[in-house]
Amino acid sequence: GGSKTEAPSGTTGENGTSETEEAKGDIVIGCLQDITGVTSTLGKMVEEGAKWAADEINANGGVNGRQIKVVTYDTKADVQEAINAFKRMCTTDKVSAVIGPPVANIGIAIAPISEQYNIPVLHFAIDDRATIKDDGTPYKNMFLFQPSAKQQAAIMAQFAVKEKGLKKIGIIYNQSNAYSVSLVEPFKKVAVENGGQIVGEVTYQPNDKDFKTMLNKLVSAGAEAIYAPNYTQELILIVQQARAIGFNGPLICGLDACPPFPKLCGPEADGVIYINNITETEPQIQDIITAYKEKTGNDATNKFFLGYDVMKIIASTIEKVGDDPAAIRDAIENLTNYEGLTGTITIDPATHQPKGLEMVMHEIKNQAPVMLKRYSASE
Amino acid sequence: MSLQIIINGLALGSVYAIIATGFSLIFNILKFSNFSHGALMTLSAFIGYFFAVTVNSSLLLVVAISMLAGGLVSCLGELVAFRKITLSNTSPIYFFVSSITLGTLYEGIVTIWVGPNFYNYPRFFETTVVKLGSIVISKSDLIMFISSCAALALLMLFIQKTKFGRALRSVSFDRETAGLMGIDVIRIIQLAFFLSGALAGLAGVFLGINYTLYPQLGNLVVKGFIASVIGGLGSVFGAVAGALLLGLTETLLINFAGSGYAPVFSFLIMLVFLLVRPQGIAGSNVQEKA
Amino acid sequence: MEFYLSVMTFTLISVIAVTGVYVLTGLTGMFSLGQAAFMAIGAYISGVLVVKVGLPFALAAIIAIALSVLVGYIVGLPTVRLRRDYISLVTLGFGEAITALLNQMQSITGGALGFSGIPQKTTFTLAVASAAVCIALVAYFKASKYGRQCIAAKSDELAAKAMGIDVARIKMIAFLFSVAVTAYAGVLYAFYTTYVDPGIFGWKKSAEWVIMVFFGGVNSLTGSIIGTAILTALPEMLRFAAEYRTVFYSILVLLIINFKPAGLFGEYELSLKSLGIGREKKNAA
Amino acid sequence: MLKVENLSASYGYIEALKDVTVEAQQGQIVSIIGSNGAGKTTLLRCISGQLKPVSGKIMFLGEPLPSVPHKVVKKGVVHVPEGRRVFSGLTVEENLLVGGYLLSGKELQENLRKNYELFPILKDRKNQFAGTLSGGEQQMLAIARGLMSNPKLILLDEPSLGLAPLVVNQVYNLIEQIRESGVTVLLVEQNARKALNICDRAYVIENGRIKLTGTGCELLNSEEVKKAYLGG
Amino acid sequence: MLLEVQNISKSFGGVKAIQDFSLTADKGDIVGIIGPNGAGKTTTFNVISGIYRADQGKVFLDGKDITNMEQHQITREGISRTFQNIRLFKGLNVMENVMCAFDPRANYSIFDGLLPTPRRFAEEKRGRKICEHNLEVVGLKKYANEKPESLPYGLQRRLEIARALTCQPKVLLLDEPAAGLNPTEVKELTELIGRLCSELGFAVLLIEHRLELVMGISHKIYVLNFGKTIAVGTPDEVRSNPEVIEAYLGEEDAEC
Ligand SMILES: Nc1ncnc2c1ncn2[C@@H]1O[C@H](COP(=O)(O)OP(=O)(O)OP(=O)(O)O)[C@@H](O)[C@H]1O
Ligand SMILES: Nc1ncnc2c1ncn2[C@@H]1O[C@H](COP(=O)(O)OP(=O)(O)OP(=O)(O)O)[C@@H](O)[C@H]1O
Ligand SMILES: CC(C)C[C@H](N)C(=O)O
Ligand SMILES: [Mg+2]
Ligand SMILES: [Mg+2]
Repeated sequence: GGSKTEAPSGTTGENGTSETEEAKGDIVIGCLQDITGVTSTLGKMVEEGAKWAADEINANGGVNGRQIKVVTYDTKADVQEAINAFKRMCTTDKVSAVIGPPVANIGIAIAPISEQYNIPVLHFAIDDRATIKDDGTPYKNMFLFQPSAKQQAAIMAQFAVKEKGLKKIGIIYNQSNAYSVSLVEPFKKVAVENGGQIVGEVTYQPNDKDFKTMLNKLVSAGAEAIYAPNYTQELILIVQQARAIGFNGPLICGLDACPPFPKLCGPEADGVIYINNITETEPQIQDIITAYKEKTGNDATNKFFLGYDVMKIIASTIEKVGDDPAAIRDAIENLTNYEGLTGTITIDPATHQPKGLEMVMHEIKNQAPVMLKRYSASE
Repeated sequence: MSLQIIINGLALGSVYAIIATGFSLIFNILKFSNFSHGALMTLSAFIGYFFAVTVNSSLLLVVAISMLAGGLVSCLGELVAFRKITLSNTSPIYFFVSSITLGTLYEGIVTIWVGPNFYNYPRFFETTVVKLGSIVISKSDLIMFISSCAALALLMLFIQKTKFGRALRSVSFDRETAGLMGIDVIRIIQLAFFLSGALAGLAGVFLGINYTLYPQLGNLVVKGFIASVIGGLGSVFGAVAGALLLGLTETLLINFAGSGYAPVFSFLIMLVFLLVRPQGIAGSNVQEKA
Repeated sequence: MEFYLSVMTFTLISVIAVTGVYVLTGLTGMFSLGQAAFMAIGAYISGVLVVKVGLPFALAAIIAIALSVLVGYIVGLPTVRLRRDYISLVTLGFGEAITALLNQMQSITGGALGFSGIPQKTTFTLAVASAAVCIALVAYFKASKYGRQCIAAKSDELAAKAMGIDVARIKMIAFLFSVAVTAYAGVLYAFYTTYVDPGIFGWKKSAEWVIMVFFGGVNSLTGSIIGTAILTALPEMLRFAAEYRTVFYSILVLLIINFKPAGLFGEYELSLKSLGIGREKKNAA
Repeated sequence: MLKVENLSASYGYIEALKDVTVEAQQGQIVSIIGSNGAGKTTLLRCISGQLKPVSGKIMFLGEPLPSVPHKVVKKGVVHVPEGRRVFSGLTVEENLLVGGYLLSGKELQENLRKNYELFPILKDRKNQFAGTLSGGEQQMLAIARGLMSNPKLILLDEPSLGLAPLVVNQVYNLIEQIRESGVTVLLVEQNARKALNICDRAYVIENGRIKLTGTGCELLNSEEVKKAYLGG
Repeated sequence: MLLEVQNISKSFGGVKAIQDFSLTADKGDIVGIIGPNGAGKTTTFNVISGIYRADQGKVFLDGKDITNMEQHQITREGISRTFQNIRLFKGLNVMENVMCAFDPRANYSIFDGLLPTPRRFAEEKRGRKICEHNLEVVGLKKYANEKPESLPYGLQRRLEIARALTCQPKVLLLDEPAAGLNPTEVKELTELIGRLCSELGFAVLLIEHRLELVMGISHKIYVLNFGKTIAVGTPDEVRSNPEVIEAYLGEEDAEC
């Protein structure tokens, strides 16, 4: 069905002609995602969400009468590919805005390069360095659209220690995965501040498939709960193997334990606590999930809604300020109280990160998520 | 506790072993490291998976289907990627390059076919672990260990004792002359590819059961490669021994040194091993004759 | 323009790395699956020296190359005496070890989060000049006694020894030369992307380079270079094909390897005559 | 029994055989002599199906021979290649068993016994890797391996190469024995004197063409042959 | 004495390939080594040239102990060889094959190897001259730019000799140089070896089954059987030795 990437045909033509045509023609939005690499689950979903939103907009007559066209380039989760693709979007395809990836490495690599173009990049790479420079000021074109790693980790830590009363926590994470790593330090800090104790910390490498030995180490160190901020494919193994060695306590996980994880993991998933941008049971979201499932046969995951919201934000911004990238950038920097599916979004001009965006803690019971508590990320 | 670690090590080793057998079989015959083996495992695991979820069949049937699929795809791969090279008798390095590319192709096909999602095999066993006192053994590990031993034993018997096995080995030394003995060389090579593909199918199903199924699952082939070199390239028995050793070492390293430095230690151990015993565990030390 | 320059710069950097691989694989018949790790070493050392120590770029580059060669020497020492198949294994293990180290040494390298903030020093011009120099060095090397001895050792080690060739030493020289060139490619890479992370230097990258060498022709430097240019630029041209891109790519490579096993260029050398070293006699006379 | 008619063959641009006609009757030894690069090996490779001729016909027992090596063996034609080509990593016995690939069970064991009788040294070395045999031992193994499949016609390419004089004599005795057992022999040799001595018919090949033909004795006494191939 | 081999032994598993073998050769000597197949002839060459380590015994060249040296060092000391199974370098042309034997002596550094320096060109020129000369000696000059594998067998053997000559040997080991040559070619080869030996003044050790060659030019012949030396002497002495006849030569058969 609609899963094929749109070809940028016609946009690669001579610059002069395409420019004048574009003024009246389609609005081109770049979408820089991993479509075939190791993180394609994430990238593909963002793209689908963005397209879904674009289709809705186009069906309703477009933006100021013009249609939105999404140009997706595959990064293969590779920095070099991503840089080339990004430059191509910005120079050859003349996009009005770029929807960036939810992958830290790519975000960090793109950030300094984005400085030379006046095109906003709306992304989800939660490592601070994808939005903020070493001197503490933000990259002028980079904008994060979900709570940062620090904020998410803080929420999880608070919830675990204060809400659930879990004091002794063991940590297992993929040392070669930037996302995984970025969620570890802030968690430790907040957990300890709130009276928790980190009883053990183990790491693993890309091709590791056997976590029993590592988990055993945590269990024998007395862990009541295990913090595992890892990608879904590894998370399944970790949870299953933790249960296999007889650990029955809660596992605290990041965004990756959201559906379809409970289904993939099976009964062992019960007792997993995780953070999410959305709650699937909300009616608005439920509608889209059903519609999307009907059309493609697939489940829309939380990344879908990130992509969806961002596309809508871009569209409404263009409606107000036109399709000049610089103008869009300025408007995005001052975005306030946009009511999206993932929460109420306000961008902090000082950090280019969202202020007070909500996250929701869930627990998996009987292989289904149960919403526990909403947190505002400003804490 | 330490016995548990050894059991875990052997369990991990048997995963590697099942990968290494098929891998080293091809090395045995055509003298190259077949890096498409990993992607082939993934591909046949997916075929098995879709069979399992649509037909709702027993494990045995799924394994059979996967093995058959793996074997057939492997033969097809031989035809498109290796046949020409075999016939033109060029150096094994070409096979190697071709195999990496073929692996990429398989992976690409899987990505297009199944999309970027994860899949999980349906549960075939009610209980997933066997408990012996304080020791826990996962059932699928146990089955995997047994089936890689069985596959190895059958394969060794086949290679060492049957006429096809002898033909296989003679083809590995000199294809042209093997033809002069009345051996249909292409058939024999296909046979080898079929067998190794079937082993890939077997490995794929178990990897799928034990782990999640996703397009890049085949990257694990690197472990099979390391195992078969430690075992002495081309010796199927050595490959299994090497795989168990590798699993054990990794587990011990993780336990005592931490996973972070495990690859560094593995590398150092490998260096020492190669210096002390460059022919591998099972390799015989035949001196080159001038 | 910007975009094309960027693609070409990356292509040139690959060309440099591949000339190193050519020396190792094309000339000497050794196979490294850890070559990209030397690129990583070059990239990280130079990056750290500039960003954290404040050395000037050129000095950092030289130190990075020198240290890579030293590491290469340590890895090569036990390896060059072994049977050839094992080199790919040792280098593979080495690559994994380096990646693990880079991930582990978070305080210096930034771990998996990557090392950012490297100033952009690599320009298109620098890349062109560097590639030209590296190609010339490799071409001269190939035409020298070293190149011949490499080919002899690749073709028949035992006979090469019987001609008085110190095969272990020749293999070491070729290995170190290729390490130096690859490390330099790493330096250029880091100072172009301004950000490096350990994930991009895995064995697949090394394997890709070997494929490029074979695609163009394992016996031809010209072929290796043009092969690299084609295979680096091709995915860019195939962008429209989205998911099908890798499939096209692999099929093309398979076709070439199967139907033109000597690669696009066979043994043809374009550069030799124009550089004037194919005809040493004339030059010297 | 074997009839090669107007055969031409080439390697790329190099024409190795031009219009060659050779014939062998049941139970004969037919020798082919000629200097290096004359095309002798090429002729045998065409017969055994390793090389597709450009033109010409190869008839065996009244039928054309297929040009696929393993099918040729099935028809009863075995080629013992130049330069031994033993399977270096198989043991001596395994080499012999591979030689009898098309046979099975009893017949195979019987042939194995017969060959060990002919070449006792191979029996002593039966569990040694063939690659470590001395040059001469390898040559014997190669011939024995060829005999394992009960051929009707055996093509021997320089069987005396690198053999001790005593063994050369033994090999020639053996070739005569092979003929006695009803097998036809096509013999390619540099050792022209020996070859001409035992053969029923001989061909001299030069630059890919048949230059002379006749019985062994005729050629032995021909001035031309003496000068070019017998060393004066 | 130029070359002295003292009581070397070598066995492989149970096979005693050579036992207690001794040999001496002086400048200008042509020493034949004959014996049945598997007698251990090639093994002696492999030991002398350093491919195998001797289990026992010593090898001296010009009074220097070379027994435990590396293969390439032994070659540089002055022993070079040809192979029973031709081993030329594929991927290099005829000229380059010969140049490889000069290269270890070529006097320029890696620095010159990477750049077009005058020293490099001078050395390359010197080497090329030596090699051209050696190719001419064996009659291969006009094939200088051919690929070795496209040469006929007999010429490949000559190329091996040219390559070995370029190592500037004091002792030249030839392992069955006449195998695969027809009688006329053997005659030419005999002449060539004789001429080289007297002109260049090195010692030649010659393994050969073609009696017309060994018997024709050897000054002294060693006969091996099952690794043991069963006779040493001039060609005529050896030819009439009954043990040699029984183990090796056999009876000459009648012609028709
Ligand atoms: N694979 C090949 N590629 C190209 N040319 C070849 C090939 N094999 C043989 N030739 C050429 O074909 C011609 C005939 O070769 P052939 O091997 O038949 O000679 P021969 O009579 O058997 O010689 P010898 O006594 O040396 O074995 C020679 O000129 C040789 O160089
Ligand atoms: N690497 C090895 N491993 C085991 N056995 C070996 C090895 N090299 C040689 N041999 C054995 O040593 C014996 C002597 O071999 P060698 O090659 O020296 O014989 P040769 O005298 O050269 O015979 P030919 O004239 O047939 O070449 C043979 O029986 C051979 O099988
Ligand atoms: C879950 C994601 C929003 C984070 C992403 N996986 C990263 O690598 O940064
Ligand atoms: Mg021949
Ligand atoms: Mg010998």
